[in-house]
Amino acid sequence: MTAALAASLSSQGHSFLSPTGVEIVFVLVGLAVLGAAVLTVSTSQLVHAALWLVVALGGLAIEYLLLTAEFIAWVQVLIYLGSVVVLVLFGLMLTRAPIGRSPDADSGNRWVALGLAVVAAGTLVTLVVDAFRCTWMDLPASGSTSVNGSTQANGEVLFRYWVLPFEALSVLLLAALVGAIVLSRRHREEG
Amino acid sequence: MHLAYPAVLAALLFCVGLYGVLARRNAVLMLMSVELMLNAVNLNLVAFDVWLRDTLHAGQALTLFTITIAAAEIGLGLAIVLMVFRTQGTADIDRLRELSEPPADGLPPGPTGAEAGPDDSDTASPASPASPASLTGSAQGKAGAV
Amino acid sequence: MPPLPSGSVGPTGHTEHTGHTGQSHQRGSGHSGRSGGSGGFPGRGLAKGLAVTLRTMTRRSVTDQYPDAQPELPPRSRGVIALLEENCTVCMLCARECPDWCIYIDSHKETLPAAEPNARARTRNVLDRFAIDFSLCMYCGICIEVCPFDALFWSPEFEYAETDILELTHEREKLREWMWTVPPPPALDPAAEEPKEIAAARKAADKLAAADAAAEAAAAAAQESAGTTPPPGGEEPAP
Amino acid sequence: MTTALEALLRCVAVLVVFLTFPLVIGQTEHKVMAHMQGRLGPMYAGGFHGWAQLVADGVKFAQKEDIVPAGADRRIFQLAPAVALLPYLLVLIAIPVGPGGFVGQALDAGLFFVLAVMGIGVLGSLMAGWASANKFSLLGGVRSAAQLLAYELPMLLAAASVAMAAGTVSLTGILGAFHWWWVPWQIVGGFVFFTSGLAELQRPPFDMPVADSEIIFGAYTEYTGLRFALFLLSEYAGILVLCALTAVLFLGGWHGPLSADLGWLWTLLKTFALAFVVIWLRVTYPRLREDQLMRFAWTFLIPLALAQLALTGIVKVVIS
Repeated sequence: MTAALAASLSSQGHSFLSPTGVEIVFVLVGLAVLGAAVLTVSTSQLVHAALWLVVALGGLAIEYLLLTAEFIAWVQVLIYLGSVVVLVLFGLMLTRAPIGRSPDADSGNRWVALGLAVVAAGTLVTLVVDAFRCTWMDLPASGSTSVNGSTQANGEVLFRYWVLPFEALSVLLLAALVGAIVLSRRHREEG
Repeated sequence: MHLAYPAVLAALLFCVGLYGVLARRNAVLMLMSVELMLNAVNLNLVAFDVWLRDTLHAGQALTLFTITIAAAEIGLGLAIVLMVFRTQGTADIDRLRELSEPPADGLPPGPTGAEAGPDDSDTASPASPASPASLTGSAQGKAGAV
Repeated sequence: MPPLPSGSVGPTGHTEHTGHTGQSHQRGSGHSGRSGGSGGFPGRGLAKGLAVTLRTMTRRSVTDQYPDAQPELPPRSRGVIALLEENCTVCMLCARECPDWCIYIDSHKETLPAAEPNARARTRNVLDRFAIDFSLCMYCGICIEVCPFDALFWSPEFEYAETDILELTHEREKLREWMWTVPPPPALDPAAEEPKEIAAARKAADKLAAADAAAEAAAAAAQESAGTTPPPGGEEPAP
Repeated sequence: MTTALEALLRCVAVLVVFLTFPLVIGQTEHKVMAHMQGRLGPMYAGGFHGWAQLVADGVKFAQKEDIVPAGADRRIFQLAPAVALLPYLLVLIAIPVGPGGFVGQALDAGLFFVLAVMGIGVLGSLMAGWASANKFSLLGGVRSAAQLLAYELPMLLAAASVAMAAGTVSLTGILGAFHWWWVPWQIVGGFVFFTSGLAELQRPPFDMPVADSEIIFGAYTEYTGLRFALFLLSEYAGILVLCALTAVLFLGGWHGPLSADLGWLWTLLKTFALAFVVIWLRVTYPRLREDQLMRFAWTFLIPLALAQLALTGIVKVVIS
């Protein structure tokens, strides 16, 4: 299978069998991300799951860097690692996550879920490989300021063409803020 | 770089998240799985943006939006989970059944009602020492009113 | 304690702080940092606190580098209790008054041969052991107060730490050695009244002198009146 | 080859700075704090005014037994100090010291990078607090998480104000665009940034997460020996990073007389002056109560930061 794939691709300029350095790093980090993600959803120690999530999200930030989306990568670190995971850990601690295994982390339908996930993964991967196996993307040389993932490029595009969604997003954030405050306030008055 | 690498990684990551959402019972863990799925989408968006060399950077802009929405989602989600935990004493999705429909044959659900599924009653009653009896009483009352 | 100006400023700064947080607590406003102080611009109390610490930093510190520099102790420091053995009569008052019973005294009686052929032989207490357990002593000084013969003194010596608690029971040799560190009694205040002992002695001397003078005058008068024998009251009674 | 060598050299330089400057700040804290309280501070270690006190402390910490509580989550407990310490090392790489490439690694999104990575440090105290299996530690961890989330916002807003004024998020770019009148213009933002940075570092008077009178030492209660020393080191490295960042963003970094030759000296001078202020505040002010702390962030610092942002925008529009 792999040999046939390689043969079919050898006519192209870029073979899967002679990967570039970026590709090797990407695959290695990708494996780490995937492993961390699997541990996130499978470990029965709640806080460990959150910490594996940190590894997975941090690895994804590295993947973004490899894809020359520098700005996105730092936003990922800032929002996900700095805030979302801290919030999740906060939530886990407030819901009294125990040290050690909690046997009821997984529900009874985990085998169904596993089957579904495997089927979905098989379908998606087949589809994606079939569709994009010959597609090559040129990564711009990193370091130059005009690469497409730089802060400047993102800022210009964001505030020139995407202003309306941006503003809508700010309204959404405000709504979320108000919602969170209301949710926690009402409880305090009751109890 | 071959587009297949990020695309496959994103697909696998999405499926891992999918498994997590379906298989987890703790609400916070479910939220974490949702984050994984969102991140898979983000990775796809970034990769395709780089591939297409979009002059509008739609992919990256959308990724920013997704990240923002994810932050809002986790904030609200955790607020809800915490409130549920405070009122019900658990963050276990399977036990939060107060609003579930009464069984199909129209009988009022009681503690002896096996119609709700054998594993609900035996997970709910012994494993929820924090939830007082009045809670189940109110649940019955609500279900009866419905 | 040397006069420390910061010591006088510090408490005011501190009280202002506490008053200030109390104020913010009353109002329920959280800007405890900013609004506050007693009048003036907002944050005046905060600035004052900063000024106090900065001023203190520029002053010389008051720390004595103790093992290098010996501390200057006040004249009545209660360091350790010294024993002037020669004055001790083994009356046991100190041991009896000691609240925590940390004074150990052993003695035996000794018979002195009669000084005169007709007199009786006298007995006298001889001190065998005088020890103070400083692991028990609480430095109340009652033993020194009650000693009727001035055998116990406060010594300012304080470096007698030991590595074993049992070694803190010091025997009379050690207590006698500490006697050398006892400072002379401090000079009296110029305006103070005379010490009781001196006043009593002076009164006695004055009386004696007066009696002498009276006797002399009487003798002279008697001589003048040709009486040859002195009056029987001429012998001065002891006061 | 030469570029690799140069990169290695820069990394080593950053590492050396990371390992020595926090000690300098720590020793300064010993002495300044002592003198502000009318004491002398350490006088013996090393001979001259106790200059080697922290080295001696390090030796002492290294000799101590490394204890992990029986009920603790071993792996996470042991990992936490590294997680707390490493972000500051990474941040130091991106801080420009002098003009002309006197920086570990000039990043395009330097400001973003610095703020993002600094936010990770709190994961260390969260992990430590949870894994210690101790209620005081857990309370300390939860408190530090709440404090970080509350103070991250004003800090980011204040930094955004500077980025807006300079029109770039690159730290070297911000310094390149700096003019002296930025200092009065951004002074409120600087105050907000510095104050919330102090709160993120859990320095007094914002040290509720380690309030010894209530929760012993917060998340670090169970730590001993070298791991505890790493937490301490991360606190002082945090002071260094915060002061250097404030100097770069709000006080003009290397700008000053003779900045072409002595730019690095100016940066260091400003950094250490700010570090002195950190110590000064610690000595002067009592600890805030937990609710005061939160209210201070949400009702005072954030509006202030927003006002600074508005002011920056207005001035920017007027002068362009």
